[in-house]
Amino acid sequence: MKEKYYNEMELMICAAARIFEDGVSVSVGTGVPCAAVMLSQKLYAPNILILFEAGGIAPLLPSMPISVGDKNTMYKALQTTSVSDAMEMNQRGLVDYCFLGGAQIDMYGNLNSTVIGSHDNPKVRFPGSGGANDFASSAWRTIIVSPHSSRRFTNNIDFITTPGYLNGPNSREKAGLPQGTGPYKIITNLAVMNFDNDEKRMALESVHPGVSVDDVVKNTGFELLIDEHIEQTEPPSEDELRILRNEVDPYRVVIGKKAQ
Amino acid sequence: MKEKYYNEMELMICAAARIFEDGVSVSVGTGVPCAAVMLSQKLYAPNILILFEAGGIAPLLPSMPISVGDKNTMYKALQTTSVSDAMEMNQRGLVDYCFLGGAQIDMYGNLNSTVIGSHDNPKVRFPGSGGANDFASSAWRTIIVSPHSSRRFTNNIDFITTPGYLNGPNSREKAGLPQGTGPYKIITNLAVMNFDNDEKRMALESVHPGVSVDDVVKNTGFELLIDEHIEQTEPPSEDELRILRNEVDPYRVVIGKKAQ
Amino acid sequence: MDAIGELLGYEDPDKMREFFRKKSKKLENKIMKLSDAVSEFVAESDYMAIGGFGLVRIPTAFLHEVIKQQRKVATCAFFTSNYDTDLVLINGIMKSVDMSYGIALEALGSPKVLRKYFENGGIKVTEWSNGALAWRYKAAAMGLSFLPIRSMLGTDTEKYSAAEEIICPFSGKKYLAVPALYPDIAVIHVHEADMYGNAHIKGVLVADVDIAKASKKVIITAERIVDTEYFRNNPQNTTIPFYLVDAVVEVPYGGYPAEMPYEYLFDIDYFKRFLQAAESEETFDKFIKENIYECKDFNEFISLNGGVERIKELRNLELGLKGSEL
Amino acid sequence: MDAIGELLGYEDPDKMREFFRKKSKKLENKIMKLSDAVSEFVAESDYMAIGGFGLVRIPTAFLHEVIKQQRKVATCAFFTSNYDTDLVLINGIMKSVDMSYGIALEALGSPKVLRKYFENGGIKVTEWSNGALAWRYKAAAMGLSFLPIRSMLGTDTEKYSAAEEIICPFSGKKYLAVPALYPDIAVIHVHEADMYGNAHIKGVLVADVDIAKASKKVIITAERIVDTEYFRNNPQNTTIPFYLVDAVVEVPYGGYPAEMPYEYLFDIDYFKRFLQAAESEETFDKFIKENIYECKDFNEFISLNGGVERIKELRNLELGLKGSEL
Repeated sequence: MKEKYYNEMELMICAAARIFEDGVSVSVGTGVPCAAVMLSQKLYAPNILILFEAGGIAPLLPSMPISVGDKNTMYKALQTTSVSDAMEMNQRGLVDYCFLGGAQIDMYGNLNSTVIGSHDNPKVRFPGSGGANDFASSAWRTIIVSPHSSRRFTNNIDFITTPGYLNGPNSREKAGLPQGTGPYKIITNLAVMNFDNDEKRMALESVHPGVSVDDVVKNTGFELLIDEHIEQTEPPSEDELRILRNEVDPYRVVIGKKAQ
Repeated sequence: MKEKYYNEMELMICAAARIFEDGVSVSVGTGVPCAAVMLSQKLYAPNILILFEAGGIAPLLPSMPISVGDKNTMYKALQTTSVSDAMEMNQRGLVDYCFLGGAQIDMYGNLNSTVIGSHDNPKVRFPGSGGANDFASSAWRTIIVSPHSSRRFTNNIDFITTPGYLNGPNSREKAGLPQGTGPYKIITNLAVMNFDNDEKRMALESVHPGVSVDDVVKNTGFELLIDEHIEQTEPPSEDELRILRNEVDPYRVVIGKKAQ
Repeated sequence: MDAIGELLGYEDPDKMREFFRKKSKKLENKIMKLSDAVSEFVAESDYMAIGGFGLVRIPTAFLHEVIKQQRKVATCAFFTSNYDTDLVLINGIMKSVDMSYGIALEALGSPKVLRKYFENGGIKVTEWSNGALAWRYKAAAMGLSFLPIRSMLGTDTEKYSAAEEIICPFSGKKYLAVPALYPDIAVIHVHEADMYGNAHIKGVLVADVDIAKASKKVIITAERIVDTEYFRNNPQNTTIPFYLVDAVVEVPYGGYPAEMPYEYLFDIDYFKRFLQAAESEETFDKFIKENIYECKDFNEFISLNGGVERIKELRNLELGLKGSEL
Repeated sequence: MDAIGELLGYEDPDKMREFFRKKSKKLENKIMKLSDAVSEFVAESDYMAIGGFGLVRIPTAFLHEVIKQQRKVATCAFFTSNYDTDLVLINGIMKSVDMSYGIALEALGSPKVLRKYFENGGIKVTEWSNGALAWRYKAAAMGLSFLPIRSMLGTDTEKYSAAEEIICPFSGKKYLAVPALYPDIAVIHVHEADMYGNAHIKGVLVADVDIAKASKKVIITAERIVDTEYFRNNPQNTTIPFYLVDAVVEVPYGGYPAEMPYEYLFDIDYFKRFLQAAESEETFDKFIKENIYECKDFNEFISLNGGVERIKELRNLELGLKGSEL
C-alpha cells in the first residue's frame, strides 16, 4: 500500500528532515543527507546552516551536489573556505549535526567504512574515513543513514573507522573525544533508532509503516533495546513529498535510487 | 670631516643595506631597517623579499611606513595576509634576516625591550616583545640596530625579551629554539659587530670612520672580542647617499633623526 | 623553565564548546546603534580583544563610546596595539593584562601618562610575543586548548608568560605550548558588513579572523553596511562569517584617527596632539575630555578634528592622489 | 592506544627549515612546458600531494602527463581524492600510502580495477581522517612537527595511523598528535597564476594553501597566466604566493574532466565511461591507452572527449546558463 505514494528513500529523507531545529548547523555530504537538509530548510528549519567539508558554507543549494566540493556546495554560499576551517569549526563545537553512513554499524553506533576482512589484507577495501571520523568525533549529534540488514548491523565490525560510543558509557570521554557528543539517531529503510542514555546502546524508536518490530529484529545482527510500545514512523506528508519531488530532487538523483 | 657628506644614521643604513644577498627574505619594521632594505632593493638586491609581520608581503615600498601595517607595507604587495601567516613563514625557515633593536643588549646578543628595573615593579616600562622574540627565535640571522652606549651594551640586562645566544654556545638549541639561528650583526653609530662562531660572544668587526676602537670599548659595558686588526666601516658611497636621500627617504623621516 | 605569569583568558575547551554550541546560527538582523552595542555587550568582568594593528583599522568609534559610557573591562590583550589599548587603559580598572606590545604608537612615541599605569605597579603583566598571542587566538580558533610554538623559549618573555614546555612525540624536540585565548568580547572594525554579520576586511588581516573565532561575543563595526548579495556573489569576500558575530554597527570613518586601508590614512597630526597631551595628567585629561567625554557622538569627535574635510585629505593621502604626501 | 601504521612523509622540522631556507625567493620566470615540468620534477622516490577535492579542481593535465611519461612516485596522500589518485595508482609502484579517502568517485561509484590494488594486499595503508591529513599539512605549514587534534581518538583509524597520544598541559585532556606531512612534490590546479608562481584559486580552497606551504616542490598548473599586476593590484587574490612555487604551467581546461569552479563543470559522462571501463582490467587498459597513452597531448585528450564544444557545454552547466541542467 505505502508504495502507492512514496518509496523507502523518500521516507528516510523525510524522517531525517524532521530532526532539525531551526538555526542548527549541519555538515552534509552528497545523497540522502543533502536531500534531507534541503527539505528541512524549505519546510522546517529555514535558518539551517549547511556546511560541506570542502569549504562551502551556507550555500543556497539549487540542486543535489555530486561532489562534496562541487558548484552546488558553493552556490550563493556565504563563505568558501577550506577543509581545515570547516573541521576546526566542528572542533570548536559549532557543528550541531553531522550525517554519516557505513558498511557496518555496531550496537554502540561505531561505523566501518574502511575494510571488510583484515586491515592489511582486506576482502573489500572501502574509501576510508573521509571526513566521517572528524565529524563524528566533534559534532554534537551524529545521524546515521543506512540500509538495514543483519550483515550491516553487526557487532562483528571489522574496523572502527568512525567513533560511535566505542565500548559504551564514558568510553568516548576516556578516549579523549569532546564531551557530550555521539550518535543520535539511525535512520534505515525499516526503522528509526536512537541510543539509550545510560547504556549508550542502540534502541528502537519507531518502525516504518508496514514494517514490524520483528522485521527489524531479524535484520539486526545484535540485540536492540526495544521498549514495550514502539511507535510507527510518521509517513511522508503530502507537503514533504511535493517539495522533495518538485524542488529538492526533481531529477530523482537520490529518490530514484533503491534504499538497499 | 665625515659630517660634511653623511650623518651617522645614513652610515648605519648603508652598512645594513650591504648585508643582503639578492633573493633573501627580510622581516622589517619601521625606521632604519626599512630604509636599509629599500636601499638594498634599489642598489644591491633587487629580488629582496620584504615582509611585515602585520601581513604585508613583498610590497613595492613607495616611502617609509610609520606603522607596521600601514598602506606603504601593502602598496603593490604580492600578498596581504595575517600575523600568524607571517610568523609561520618564519617558523618554517623562510625568513633569512630580521632586524631588531632594544633598550639593552648583552654580549650574547640578547635584547631587552620590556622593562628597566624589576618586571613587576619596573622603573621604565617599554612596549614589550612585539614580534621581536618570534623573529629572533626563528629567522636565520638577526641584525640588531642600536645607538652605542655602555648603558645599552651591558651584561646587566634587566630582562631578556628576545633571544640572542642566551648563555652562550648551544644554549639556543638546548632551549628548543630552531637550529642554526641567532644574532648575526650589530650596527651602531660607532661600529659594526658580529658574533664569534665558537663563543657566540659579540666581536668587533669594523669601526666607523672617525671612530677609534677605544671609543667603541668605552661605550660598551662588557668585554668585546677584538681582533688585532680591525677594519674601518666602508663609508656611504655617492650612489648610496643619492638614492637614500632622493628615493628612499626624501622627507628625511629616518635620516633626519639622531642616531642616539 | 617554569613560567610564572598569570594565565588569563583561558578556559577548558569542552566548556567553550558548550558555549559556542549555544550561539545562534540564524540569519538574524544584528544591526545595532553604537551606544547600545557598548551598553549591551561590554561587561566589567570581560577580557577584551581588539582587532587591527598599530595605527591601522582600529575600532576607534566603539572604544570612544566605551570611555564615554565609562564601561570598564577586567583585562585586555595588548597585542599589536597602540591607540586602541591606550583608550582601554583610560578607564583604568585593569589589574592584569596579556601583553606583547603596547603603550607606544610605534615610530611616533609613547604616551607618558599611560606608561605610568605600568610603572606604578598597578597592572600585572603576563608577557607574550606577537606570535604567541596570535597563536593563542589561533589555538582557540582551531578548537584546541593549546598550540605548540617555537618562540619565546629560553627568555624572560617565556618566564613571565603562562606557557608550558612540552616535547614533540615525533621529533623529540622541545616546544612551548601556549594556552588558547578566549576573549569574552572582541571588537573588530571592517570595510563592509551585512546585517547578519558577514564581514569583509581589505588589506592585512592581522589576527582578526582568529580573534573572531576565538571570542565569545564579537562586535563588528563597519565603514558601511552592504546587502548580503555582496557576499553571496563572492563568498571569498567573507573574511568573518555571520555565525561568529553578535552585533553589527555601521560607523562611517569609525577607524579615524587610525588608518582604514584603501579608504583613509591615519591622522598623524591627531596622534601627535594625543602624544603631546599625554605628557602630563592635566593636559591629557583635558584632551580626553574634549575629544571623548564632551563629544556627543563620534561624528562630533571627527568634526572637532577637521571633519569630513580632514577625512577627504586623509583619503587623498591614502590613495596617493594629487601628489599628496605623508 | 599505540598506533601501528607506517609514518610517511614526515621529516625533522629543523631539517625541513634547512630545505626551505634554500628555496629561491627571487621573482623568476617559472613558466614551463607541461612535459618538462613532469620530467624535471617528478622523481620515483617522491611523496606526492595533489590539490583539489573529489571531482573538483584536479590537476588532470599534469597527472595524465605523469602517466604518459610513466613517471612513478613512491607514495601519495589519498586525501579528499578521486580521479587524481586513481591516476597515480595506474603507474602502480606505490607500496605505502597515507589514506583518508580514495578509490571512489564519491556518489558515482568506485573503480573496481583500482580497488584491487588494495585488496590484493599490494599497498600498505596508513589510515587518517580528512581532518587529520589536512592538519598534518597544516602542521608542516605552520613550521611545527606536530599538531594536536581531537579526531580519530579511540578508533581503529587511530590504531592504523601513525599518530601519538599526548596530554594538554593546561586542560589535562588527551589529544592526538598528528605528525607534520612534508610532500616532496605538490601539484595544484588554479584559476590564474603569474610567471613567478603567484596563484589565485576561486571557490573552496580545500587544503591547497597548506599543501603549498608544506611541500618541498610545488607545481602550479593554471587555466591562464596573468600579469603580476593582477596580484599587485589586489594582493588578497594571492591564494598561493610565488616564493612557495617551483614551476608554473599554463593549461587551459587543465582540470577537465573535473570541475573548475566558475569555469566548467565536471564531465559526468566521462567519469561514467571511466568507471565502466574500470570494471575489468582489459577494458580499463584500453580506456587508459586511448585517453592517455595514445593522446599526443592534453588537447588531444580533450578533443577525444568532445573537444571545446564539450567544454562549452560544461561551461554552460557550470554557470547555470540556458536552462542547462546536470
